[in-house]
Amino acid sequence: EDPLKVGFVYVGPIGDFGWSYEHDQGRLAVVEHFGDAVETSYVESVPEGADAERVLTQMALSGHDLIFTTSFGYMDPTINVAAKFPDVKFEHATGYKNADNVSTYSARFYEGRAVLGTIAGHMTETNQVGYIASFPIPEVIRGINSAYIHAQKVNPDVEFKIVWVYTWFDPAKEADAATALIEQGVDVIMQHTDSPAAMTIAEERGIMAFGQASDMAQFGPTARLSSIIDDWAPYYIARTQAVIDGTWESTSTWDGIKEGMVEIGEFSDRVPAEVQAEAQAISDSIVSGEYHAFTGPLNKQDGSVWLAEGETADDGTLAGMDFYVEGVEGDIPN
Amino acid sequence: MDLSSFDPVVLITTMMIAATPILLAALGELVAEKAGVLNLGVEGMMIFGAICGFMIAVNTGSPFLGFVAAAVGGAVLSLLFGLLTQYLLSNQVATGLALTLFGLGLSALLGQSYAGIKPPSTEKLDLPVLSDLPVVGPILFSHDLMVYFAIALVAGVWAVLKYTRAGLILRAVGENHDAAHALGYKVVRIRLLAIMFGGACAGLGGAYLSLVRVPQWTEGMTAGAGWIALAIVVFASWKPWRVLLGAWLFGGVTFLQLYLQAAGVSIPVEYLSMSPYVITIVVLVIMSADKNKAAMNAPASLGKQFHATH
Amino acid sequence: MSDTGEAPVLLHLDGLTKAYPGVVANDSVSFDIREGEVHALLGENGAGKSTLVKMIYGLVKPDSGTMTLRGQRFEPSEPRAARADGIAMVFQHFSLFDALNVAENIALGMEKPPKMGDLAAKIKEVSEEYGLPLDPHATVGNLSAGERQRVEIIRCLLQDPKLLIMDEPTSVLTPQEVEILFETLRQLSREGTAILYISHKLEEIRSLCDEATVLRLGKVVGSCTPREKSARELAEMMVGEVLHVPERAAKDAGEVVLSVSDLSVDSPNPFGTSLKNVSLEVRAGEILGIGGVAGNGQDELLAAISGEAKTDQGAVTVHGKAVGNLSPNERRKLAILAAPEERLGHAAAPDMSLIENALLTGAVRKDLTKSGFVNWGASREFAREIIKKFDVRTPGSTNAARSLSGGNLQKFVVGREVLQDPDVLVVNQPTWGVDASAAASIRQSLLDLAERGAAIIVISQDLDELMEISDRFAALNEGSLSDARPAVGLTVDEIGLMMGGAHGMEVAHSHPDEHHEGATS
Amino acid sequence: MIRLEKRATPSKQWSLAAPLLAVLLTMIAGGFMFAALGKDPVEAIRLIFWDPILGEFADYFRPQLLVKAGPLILIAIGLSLGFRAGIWNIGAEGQYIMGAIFGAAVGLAFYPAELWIIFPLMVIAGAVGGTLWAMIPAILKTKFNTNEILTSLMLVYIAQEILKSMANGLLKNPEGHGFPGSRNLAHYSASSNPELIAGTGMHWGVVAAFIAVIAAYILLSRHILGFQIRLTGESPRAARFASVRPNLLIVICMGLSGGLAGLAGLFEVTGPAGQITDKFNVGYGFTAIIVAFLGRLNPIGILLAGLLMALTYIGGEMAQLQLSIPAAAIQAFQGMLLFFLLAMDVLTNFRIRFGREAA
Ligand SMILES: Nc1ncnc2c1ncn2[C@@H]1O[C@H](COP(=O)(O)OP(=O)(O)OP(=O)(O)O)[C@@H](O)[C@H]1O
Ligand SMILES: Nc1ncnc2c1ncn2[C@@H]1O[C@H](COP(=O)(O)OP(=O)(O)OP(=O)(O)O)[C@@H](O)[C@H]1O
Ligand SMILES: [Mg+2]
Ligand SMILES: [Mg+2]
Repeated sequence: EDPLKVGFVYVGPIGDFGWSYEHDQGRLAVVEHFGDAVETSYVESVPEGADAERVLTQMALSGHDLIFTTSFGYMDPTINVAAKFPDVKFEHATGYKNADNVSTYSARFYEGRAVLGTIAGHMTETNQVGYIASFPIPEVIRGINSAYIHAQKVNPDVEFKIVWVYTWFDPAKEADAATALIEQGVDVIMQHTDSPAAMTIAEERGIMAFGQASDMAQFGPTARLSSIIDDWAPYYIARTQAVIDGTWESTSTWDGIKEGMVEIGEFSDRVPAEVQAEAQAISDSIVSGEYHAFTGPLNKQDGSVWLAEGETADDGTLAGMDFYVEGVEGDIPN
Repeated sequence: MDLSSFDPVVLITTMMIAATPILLAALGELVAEKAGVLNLGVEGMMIFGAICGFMIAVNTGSPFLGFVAAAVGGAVLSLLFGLLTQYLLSNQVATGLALTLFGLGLSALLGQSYAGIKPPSTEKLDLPVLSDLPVVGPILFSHDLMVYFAIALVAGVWAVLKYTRAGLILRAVGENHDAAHALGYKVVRIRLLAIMFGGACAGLGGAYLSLVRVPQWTEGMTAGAGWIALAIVVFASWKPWRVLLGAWLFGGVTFLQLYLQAAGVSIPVEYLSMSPYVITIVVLVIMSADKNKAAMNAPASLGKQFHATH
Repeated sequence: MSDTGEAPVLLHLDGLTKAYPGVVANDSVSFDIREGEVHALLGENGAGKSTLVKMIYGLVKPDSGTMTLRGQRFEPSEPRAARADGIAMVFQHFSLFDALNVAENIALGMEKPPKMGDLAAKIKEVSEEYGLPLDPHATVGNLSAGERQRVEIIRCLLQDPKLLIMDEPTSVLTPQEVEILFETLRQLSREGTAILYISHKLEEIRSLCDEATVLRLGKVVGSCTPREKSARELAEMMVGEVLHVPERAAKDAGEVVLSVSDLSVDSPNPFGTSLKNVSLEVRAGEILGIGGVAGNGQDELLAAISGEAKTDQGAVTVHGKAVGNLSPNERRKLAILAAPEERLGHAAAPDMSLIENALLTGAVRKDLTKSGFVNWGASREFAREIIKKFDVRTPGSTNAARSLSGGNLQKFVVGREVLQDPDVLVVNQPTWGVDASAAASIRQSLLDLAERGAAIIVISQDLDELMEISDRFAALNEGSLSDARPAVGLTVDEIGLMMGGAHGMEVAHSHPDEHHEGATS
Repeated sequence: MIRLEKRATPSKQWSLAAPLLAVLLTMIAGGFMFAALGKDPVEAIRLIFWDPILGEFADYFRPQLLVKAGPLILIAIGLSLGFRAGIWNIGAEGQYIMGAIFGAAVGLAFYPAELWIIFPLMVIAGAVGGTLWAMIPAILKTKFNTNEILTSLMLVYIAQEILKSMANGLLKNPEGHGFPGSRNLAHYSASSNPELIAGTGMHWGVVAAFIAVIAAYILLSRHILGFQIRLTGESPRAARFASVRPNLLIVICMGLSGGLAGLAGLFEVTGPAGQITDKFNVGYGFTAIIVAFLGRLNPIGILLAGLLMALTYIGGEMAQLQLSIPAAAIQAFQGMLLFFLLAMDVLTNFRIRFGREAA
């Protein structure tokens, strides 16, 4: 019997050691898990838009049964091509448009940010946490809010200093951003960009930081407190299995720590045991479903009420989040 | 906004580090352009240097050998450009662009198994008393050696161009290759050497990114630094010390916009991000508005093909 | 001048041959140059003179043949080797670097230059000793053509050459400057330096040289003692046939066609000369000759009349109409045409075909375009007409301009303008670097044009030429134009003074000579 | 020794044979590279050069070649006019972006009106956007003599920042769940650049590219402006003598190249791409520079070079997909192709002689 053909389309090179790299790790896990039963292929550095549509068509034409399109910008091309190949299953990452043969999936990184924010709130001595942000999109804003809420919960005096670098990956710029933040007095840096440059600077300047996208332990042996890692392998294996079993259906998946899509890196020894325990407790309660990272009472930045006591945010609002919560300073660009 | 925390010392030290890769690359390009060669492949040579340096440093454990390898790698790649433009008389603009494309591809290919590795760290100067001095210490005595090397190279290039016979011949070749040829100078050979020097410097600049600044290997990590280096050469009107100034200015402005953000100044970020480019244009305009001066500084044979007819 | 008869042979050339694709530039050339001798090398354009001296200087390797320098086999592999053996050369086309200063330029031409400071002092000393003063720190781009020539010469002199090669050195000098140069050369010759001298100016050769070797089509066709021959005889040796001297009929000047009044233009080029209050008038049927050393505003004057440089509207009038603000094509419409000095790159585009080069200035008057679209057929016809009427030797009208020899391209450029039937024609250096017979035919065509009633300005550095064809003469000096005087009866000294004398050179050697008459005959 | 001798006129035969030879050499050198990567070189070369044109799914890929080549050709044609005149606009990428932004802004301003005039207005706005952006270096050059290579390049980065700002702000889709990116113009018929022949993906941009090729060909070979452009590039002084106004020519050439780049951006954003996003531009403006040179700045050459480039992209994707050849290897392969094409050009203008070298 022919192996199942599974295709992956990446927006960057698999050597970016960030977003596309992690997706490719997921692909490799599929290869390992299924062996000869599947045949995977990928095309890297595919620009969003027309080129993506062509590559997807190419994959569909050449007999792929399941195709993962791993960037938000592939949303419309995926929908377009899927309409032409009803027998091929498509999986689009981070989007919101589904079809009979198009599923969407995304990770609740904000759950991980809640854990890291808790650690940051405890660890900062200057009460200044730096945040290197990439683009003002809901995912990044969610991360900032979640981290802030939880840091502030354990340390009411905490302040976040946010620098928008408008790039996912530009080591020099990220390093400069880290330096600028340190000079403004932050002693913990969180980042939503992919290079380890900030971690390196943190190590050099003797402050603390969290790994992002990969663990980054080797870049900040003393600076690193923990990390937040994307792990697509469980999902990719499950969806491939579903196609093999004939049980695949169009779904919208938004998985978090529980399903293993968001992984919290090991806590470093530098984090005191009781802080580790508290962070672990948050993680556990999120996994068990007892706790939601956005639980009221929460106000928006302008002071208006967002969530009442005990109320939790609905996924729709979270998916399109375009505001800071109360206490975060500065404006979201635009 | 909190200007009380504004610290010029930090600005200067960061600027010096941020400027080093583009400074090295721009200095190399300056020498090539002084010899009359316009090599738009700086970005490609930088990234190739970045991976060569990274591979060797990782495999030998010696950042020094890494930098040597980066220089050699950059020079070898530039030799390709040199052979095409000097012997096969291909168009310099197109060949330079092709070199960038090729360098990006080749480096990514070579670097496939090097992602996510931490290179051996490059030592910093740490002089017992001097490095701890206030203001002067961080600015003058606490960088890694490449920062000093780059500045020394500026001085070296300046002195060689201005005071030595080699420099005089190089300038002569860039000024009027036919006359230089008539006097018996080997125009093509001299240009090849200048191109290779340019390549070596670009390679060093790239390795500074992958070994010191980031430090890590990732595809496309130069992120446009090579283009900035090209702009700085013109900005500096082909003068080594002004290249230093230009690199610092660019590094400074880039850093300043992040610094202001961190300080909570609310200026639209995307306009801040474009400010280095806007400022570069403004300075270019100011520099070039004085027609006579601009014309006299540009090497007269820049970008022209030389073909000895006898 | 020493008696060279018994002087030992310095350089012996034996059977030197050098072929380029399609031409044998030197064919078995043999002759001797003796120590202290001033040896002329004569020949029409393309005869192989430059090729020969490049071989001696190590720039070109002979295909066969040998050279012997003071009894030793001499095979310079590069100019450096030649220089080391005491050979120095002043190039036909300057080999100078505009952006560098005088001392740097000179250092580049020396094997082991002393330190810059010492060199500067030495330059000052030697240049003054020979009456060719130079400021070692001046930027060469800012120097006049005469001064640039001095840089080349001093560069050679500083090396104590045994053999000094000069390839057409005088085309950019005033008569007084020529005289100073000659005195320098004579002094060198007395000191034992041999000089190999190339020039198309036969009177110069007659006054300076002890021996002459004549080349034609790469072969040595004769040698002589130039003083014993007339210029005409020398020319006929070179060409191998009887020379036609242009003829002109006496005629009356007509009404004023072109008038320039109080014209001042800033040069667009940092190394150029600005025009200062230039005024002139040219009548129908008249040729106004404008002399002067290159770089004194000739290009700028031509540009102001052709329309390349805009001026005050009233500064230039033609038939009473102010045209100062019109573009070149608008002026062409009014029959104001020009032929600039630089053939390749100004008057013609090197890599374009002759057809395209015909279109370049002919579009307006020859109706070669219709509502912006080019009529290539008509352009080809025009190109062919020029080629035919002006005897341009080329395989065809589709050949690129750069593939033509200098003289032939010059004929094409002048022909292109003459055939457009101008009322006003300005030509700059119409016969620059062109051999005697081609020059004669170009001059004749200008005379014929004047005959038909055109007003013509001929700008030239060749005084003999100007005396031969112009009705009136004026000189440009540092952007100012002298009053025009009737050409007939002007003496060389008068002309020299109009041209600005010796340009501040002290005349170190002073015995005015009686040679160098006005015209060739 | 080998030595080069300039031909009196470029060789016609070699100008055709040289590119073929270059492609052949690239196949050989590239084959070695693929073999070194452990991939079947014959298979790889076949996938890159053969399959998109004549392989199993060629019906789909042939029109895709045109779609991919369209913007490259359109931009390269504009650039070639400037390059011929010695005007170095290397900022077409920025002009492409600005064309897309201007055009899209007009379309979005009318949303959701359904008027036939909207698309034509967008086309005009796209051309205007690109032209205006190109006017900045043009005017700086004519007024202040500022090097246009650098200003046009810097303006690319500025345009990219503006694009990010637009995608995240002014032009953001209000119904886009907060994600950056505008409404999809292709989904809204008044502003869409439709597929002209069903199933091919070919849109007005492809038509515009062909028109541009023909117009440029006529301009350069028949029109006096084309002659003036060529003349200025070859010999600026002769051009002034021929009554060309250099500053005007700079403005015209920059304007034309900017306008065509803007049009390319507009056709992409309304058609294949559909929307303004922060990653809308993918380097067409830079690749087009190479296309222009590969085509020897000749319209027909550019057409062929654009198609060849498109072939290496599409074929390269095939090779990635079928043989897992990394994208980097494809990029290096393209670099090789360019090197060989540039190197072989020497045969057109020079004759190679074997024999003694002149000193
Ligand atoms: N570098 C070159 N490459 C190819 N051909 C050349 C080159 N230089 C000169 N020629 C050819 O040699 C021939 C003579 O050129 P040259 O300019 O020396 O002419 P010339 O003999 O001096 O003629 P004229 O007397 O008309 O000036 C021309 O046909 C020209 O095409
Ligand atoms: N590099 C070259 N390639 C091809 N042909 C050449 C080259 N140099 C010279 N020639 C040809 O060799 C012949 C001799 O040229 P040469 O320059 O020696 O003439 P010349 O006597 O100095 O002429 P002129 O009086 O014009 O200076 C000419 O026909 C010329 O075209
Ligand atoms: Mg000649
Ligand atoms: Mg000569």
